[in-house]
Amino acid sequence: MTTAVKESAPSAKSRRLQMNVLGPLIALLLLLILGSLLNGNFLTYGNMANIVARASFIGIIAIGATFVITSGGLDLSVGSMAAFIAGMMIIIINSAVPSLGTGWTVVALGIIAGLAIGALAGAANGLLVTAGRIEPFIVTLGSLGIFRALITFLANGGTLNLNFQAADTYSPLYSGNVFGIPAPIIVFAVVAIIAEVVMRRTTFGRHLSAIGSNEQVARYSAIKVDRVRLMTYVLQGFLVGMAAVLYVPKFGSANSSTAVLWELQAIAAVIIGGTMLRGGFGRIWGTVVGVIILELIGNILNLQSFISPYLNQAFQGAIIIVAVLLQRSRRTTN
Amino acid sequence: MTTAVKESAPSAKSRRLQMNVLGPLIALLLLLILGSLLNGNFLTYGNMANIVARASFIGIIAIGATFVITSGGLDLSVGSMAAFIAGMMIIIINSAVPSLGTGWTVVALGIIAGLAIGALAGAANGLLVTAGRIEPFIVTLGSLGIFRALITFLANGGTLNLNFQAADTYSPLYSGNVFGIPAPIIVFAVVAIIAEVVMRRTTFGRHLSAIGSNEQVARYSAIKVDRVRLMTYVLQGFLVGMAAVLYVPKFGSANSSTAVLWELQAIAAVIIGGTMLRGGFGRIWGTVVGVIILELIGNILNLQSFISPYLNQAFQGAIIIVAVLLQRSRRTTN
Amino acid sequence: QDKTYVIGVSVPTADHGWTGGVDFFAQQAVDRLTKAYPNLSFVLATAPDSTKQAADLEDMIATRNIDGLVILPGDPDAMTASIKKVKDAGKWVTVVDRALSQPGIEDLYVAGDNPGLGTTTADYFKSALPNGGNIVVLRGAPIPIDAQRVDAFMAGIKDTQIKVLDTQFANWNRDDGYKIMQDFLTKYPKIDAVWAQDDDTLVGVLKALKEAGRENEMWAVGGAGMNQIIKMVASGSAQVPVDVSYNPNMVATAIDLTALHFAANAQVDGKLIINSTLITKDNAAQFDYPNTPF
Amino acid sequence: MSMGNGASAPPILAAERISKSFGEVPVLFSIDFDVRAGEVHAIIGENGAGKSTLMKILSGFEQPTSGTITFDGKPVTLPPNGEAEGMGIVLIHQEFNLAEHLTVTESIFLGRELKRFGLLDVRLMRAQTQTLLDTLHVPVDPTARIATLSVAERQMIEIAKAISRDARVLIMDEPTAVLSVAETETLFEQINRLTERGVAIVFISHKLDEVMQLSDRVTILRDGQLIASLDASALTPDSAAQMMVGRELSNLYPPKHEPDVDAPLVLSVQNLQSAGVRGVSFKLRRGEILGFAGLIGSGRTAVAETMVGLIHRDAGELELNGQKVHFANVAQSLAAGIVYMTKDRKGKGLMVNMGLRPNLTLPTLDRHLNGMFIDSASEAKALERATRRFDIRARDASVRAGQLSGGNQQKLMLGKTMESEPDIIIMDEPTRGIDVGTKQQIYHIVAALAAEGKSIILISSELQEVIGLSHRVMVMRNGQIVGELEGTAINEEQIVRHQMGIEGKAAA
Ligand SMILES: Nc1ncnc2c1ncn2[C@@H]1O[C@H](COP(=O)(O)OP(=O)(O)OP(=O)(O)O)[C@@H](O)[C@H]1O
Ligand SMILES: Nc1ncnc2c1ncn2[C@@H]1O[C@H](COP(=O)(O)OP(=O)(O)OP(=O)(O)O)[C@@H](O)[C@H]1O
Ligand SMILES: [Mg+2]
Ligand SMILES: [Mg+2]
Repeated sequence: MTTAVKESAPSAKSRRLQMNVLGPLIALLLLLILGSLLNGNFLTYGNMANIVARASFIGIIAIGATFVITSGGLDLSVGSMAAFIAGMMIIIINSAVPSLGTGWTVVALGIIAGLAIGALAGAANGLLVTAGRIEPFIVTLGSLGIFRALITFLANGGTLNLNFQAADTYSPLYSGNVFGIPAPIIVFAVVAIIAEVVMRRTTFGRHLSAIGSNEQVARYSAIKVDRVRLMTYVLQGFLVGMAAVLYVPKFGSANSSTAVLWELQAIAAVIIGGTMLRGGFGRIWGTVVGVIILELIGNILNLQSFISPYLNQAFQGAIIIVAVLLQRSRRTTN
Repeated sequence: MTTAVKESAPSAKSRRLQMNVLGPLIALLLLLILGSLLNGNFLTYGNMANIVARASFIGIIAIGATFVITSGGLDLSVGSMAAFIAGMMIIIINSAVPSLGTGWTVVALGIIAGLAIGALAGAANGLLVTAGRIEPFIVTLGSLGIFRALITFLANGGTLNLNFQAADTYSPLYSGNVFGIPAPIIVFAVVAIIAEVVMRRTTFGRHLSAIGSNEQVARYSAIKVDRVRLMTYVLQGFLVGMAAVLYVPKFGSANSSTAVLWELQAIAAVIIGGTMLRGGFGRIWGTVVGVIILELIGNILNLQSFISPYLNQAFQGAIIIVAVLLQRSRRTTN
Repeated sequence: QDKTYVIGVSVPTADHGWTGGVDFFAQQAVDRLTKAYPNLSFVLATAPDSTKQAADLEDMIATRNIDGLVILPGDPDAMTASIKKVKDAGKWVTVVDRALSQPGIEDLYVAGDNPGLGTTTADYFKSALPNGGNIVVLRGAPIPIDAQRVDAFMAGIKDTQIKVLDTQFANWNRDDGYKIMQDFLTKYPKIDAVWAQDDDTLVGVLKALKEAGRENEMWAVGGAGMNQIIKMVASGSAQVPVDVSYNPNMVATAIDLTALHFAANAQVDGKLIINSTLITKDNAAQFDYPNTPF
Repeated sequence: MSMGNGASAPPILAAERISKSFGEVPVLFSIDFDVRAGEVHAIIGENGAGKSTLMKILSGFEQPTSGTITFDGKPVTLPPNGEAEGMGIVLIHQEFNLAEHLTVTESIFLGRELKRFGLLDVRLMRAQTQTLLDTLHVPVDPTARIATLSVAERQMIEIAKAISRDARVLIMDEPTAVLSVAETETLFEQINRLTERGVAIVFISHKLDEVMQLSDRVTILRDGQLIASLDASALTPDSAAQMMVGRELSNLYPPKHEPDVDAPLVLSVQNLQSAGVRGVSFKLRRGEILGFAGLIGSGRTAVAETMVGLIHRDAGELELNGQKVHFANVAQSLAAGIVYMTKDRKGKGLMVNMGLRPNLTLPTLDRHLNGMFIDSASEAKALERATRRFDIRARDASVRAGQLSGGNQQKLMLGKTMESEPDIIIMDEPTRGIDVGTKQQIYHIVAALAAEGKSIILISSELQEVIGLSHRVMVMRNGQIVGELEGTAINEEQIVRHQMGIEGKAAA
């Protein structure tokens, strides 16, 4: 019997795996084909670079979201948190310019501040969830409102603009290239690779899915559930900070409309990528694919001319559903 | 042993129950006290009536959401669905005016259409979730985009306005009174009472929590899981339709900015009310309290002038968190 | 002068640059006038959508006993009924910028000129592209004021050689302006001019042009009069030759006039149209409000 | 023992040449089986033999790959998902089938709620539940939520649920695995009542003496093959055991080596108090096996969970090798060398939808780190070791824990517990749902561990096991220790008398 087992199992298993792994990739491929049919410039390096560079903001945030969601949590506050952090960075940099000048020191200060504030904001969310024992949905819905209000308040309803010279020093971090690869793409890639390793090869990653799959079992298995949970939110906050660090040099500004609804895009990307919203299973590379899929949809809609722009959102919605439908067989098995 | 159990269990249970039941009510009470301290007119019948009447839109939708969430589902599309339905109703009524005139028949037609379209839209969501086996989050995030795009398309990027005479016929349904009680409040109350009964006293309600608590168990108990799931989405759609039926006479128009983000408010209300986002336990009266709490917050912020309006969202966020924090002890045990 | 009056001010939440400006100028005016007129007090409320804005009006009547209302309706059609209620309650009503769907409700209408913005811009495009050219249009959000502007613009350039290659919604937002412009640049090898309709969107457009290194191939026009853009115009930028005023401080004007009505019961009723004028290098100075966040 | 009247009657439910494969994995090979009105037909077999699968097929929860099922002599295709209850075929699943958020009443009537004027008749259902619970002597409140019940209490609810259906065929898959003597007795009373009414009972258990006591006929499965189906009278526990495992079974329990009295104390507990524990004190020596007997809800689990920091400790002292210790969480107790193996396999023991490897190494991942990264190779080795040591039978290493047979899940959990090489092991119902063969292995492992100087606390409701292994036995009642037995005093009668409170310190 055991032998029979050994032969058969892989095939069955691999069948399940295939759809699950291929799902997002197929969706990606189909979109690439569609795009190239629609427009000759679609597959150009320039366009691809544009897409991935844009994806980097939500991408980095979505990577954080993958950790949070895998452990069974949720963070709706990432969008307004990003706006808030960007605003704080601008205020800090501007106010430091007189003393520190407009060189790299002041920018570095801003960056460090951004990452730190992000981690702190994340910790606040995390503590309310773990120590406060409140549904993550509620905690982060609440902090969503709080961060959004704070940026509006800081910007006095208007827009915070980065000191122009400081902006010049800073801007390469967004618009610069290394060997022709845009800076944000490089940052995105590095974050993604590290995250993938953390998720698959570290105790932290393993504990995440354990907690997400059955918190009690995790507790009985000597895992410090609350601490791990907290960590995921801190990590999420830190990565939101990193996204803000890339965002500020883009326009050198932040206002109350900055990063609105990024949370939904981030979560959508995570799920399109094959991570389970209920927790217990997550994968970073899937999220990366998911984010790029979302950007591709927007890009393709802009490159074609037959669909009324009124209907853009409808096509985005439809394609998101289809992209996940491609993984259906997997969901069925679980 | 009997004694040991008998001693410990009930007391522990009841303590848990108390917080769980009192939580939202305490929050409500505190807000009422705060309001009456801030402004003498707060506790007037007029102001209270305003608040509850307003709450009726989101309230009726949130009642639907309570069913969906209790069964372990989620519907993010309710806001744009409401906008879409409102738009369709206006189109249908306006186009029927020439043939049917501007009397009650045409309004009735519009109302029936609204409810029917709602049920159908809900069914579409439900089928994708059950037959399509796609995460509700993704399905309804997708249909959110689709409905939003459709209303934009129908309104041609502008606004759909209800025929004025028809509007006059229709408007009493929102602004009318019965024994001095505003019509929307009556509708809201009736829906709430029926829903409460359905939730507690019918097999449907039972099966909902069973499914939300443990789908496998429900299935093994010969419950038609998919059919019940589908029903919850149809019901949600129907109630969204009912909200639209109240919305149209109040605003007499619909466009792409109608009912934006209502989904978040509805879900927040449900959770503030003590329903568990992961499913398995839901209660309608809690949701009703939750909705009123949300409206109270807005009202109270309007009663004072020391808080910068920029910070409104922050206070809403904070109060939402606190309201749920009051039920903490319950969560702890689960 | 002993009687005191309460004036309610209801404006949309700062959900993009322009509304942000509105909130700022409204706040400023309120602070200034509260000091100036001891017998006037103000109630300021911002609303993200018409349900909340309608609620704000109800609250002002029911709990704040306002005598007058200054409102910039986020969605005029949806707000008409609620504003009519205020009027029917015997309150003074000043409507700002956007026309209600029923005429004659308000006492004073400080009107923004949305079609005017389109027309003025169109006139400039005609003069700047006498023998036509390819342009792309970045719209705002799909709501009526955007439609009014775009329709007027299209009408303005109707029988010219100017060809609109493409149109997309940028939601008066920098990120979207940036993305869409990037894609337009991918899509069209030859673009002569860009109409971004809004200065926030324009900022995104310029960034995209700069990164693509095509900033010298085309010029772009925004709208509203954000001081960052005004400065560029004033400095005679070839890339942003002009701007079209649609200044959020019209709300301040409206509050001022309403205050005058109550404080000095001056004759202020009627309609005051704030024209959307072309801002050029020469007249830029008078549109520059340096120390505002807008 | 029920009336032999069943023997004559025609079969109600029968399986003919039933085979079943999961994917391409065959687990049942052309099985013939039938059960007659009024008889108790027991099925025994090793873990993974296919008992539960066969039962799921006989109640429609699984469809056979080939073969026919006849009901009242007519071939039928049983409806899925428990709809077969409509035909009077009721199954008590081996793994609980209760929803945590529902109350006892709601669970018992789930899917067949009583209605009045189209609305639920809540009062009636609660009343009926109360009577049901009373007949089964289950002291739980009908309105209590399942989540608040102990494992045994849940099992009793499952039984209550099953007998409340008017079944013609009642299939019980290891109902007694988590029950102690008292509940088992109650259950047997009910079974006899039912058989007298002509209900056909299929009964699965690894407790062979029960099987002998209760059943008219016994069917033996091994590796999915039908070995024999014969009258209980023709079997003795030993012969049955042999036919199950297919080999001579030497004595079940290893010889007890005398505990040496002056072995150092490794653990001493004084006046421990917490939810469900009311002032418990005891000592544990190096190399000692200390049994904990007691009725359900007597507080044994609570004691264990309090010791390792899973339940908040209200008062009391813990001394480990003379040092005062306090564990705020399991990580600390594990580091100190004390581990607790839960009896709630599904709820607290294993991640059922994850592989065997992550389950095995979850508490001890840091032992498989290569630098900062998990070394899957060393994990694989660990799994191999555990598989060999505890004889875990999985079709291959890639199956999810939930797909293992009940007993094999238990073995996996045992392996997980031993991974951290603890000095003090608290085992809660360690052989729950394990076949005799494996039991024997586990008993020898436990004895061996003790011999090599580990100390073991053995919580078990299976008296034989406590008696057969323990050097000393603590009997608990009402969250208190009411008796300590040693040497010859360790016998069934003594333990039962204490459990019942007939003897020893009177419990409050
Ligand atoms: N859903 C499933 N998918 C794949 N294999 C399964 C599944 N359920 C059971 N099996 C396999 O079928 C075989 C028989 O399992 P079954 O649960 O019937 O054994 P059992 O006799 O009940 O054992 P135990 O006494 O431990 O309960 C085992 O090898 C098990 O791994
Ligand atoms: N964490 C806890 N909080 C509150 N009460 C508890 C807790 N754990 C156990 N109890 C209660 O303490 C009593 C003892 O339960 P426990 O599970 O320890 O009994 P047991 O001896 O292990 O018997 P069983 O075989 O049912 O586990 C029961 O009434 C149980 O409900
Ligand atoms: Mg079994
Ligand atoms: Mg227990």
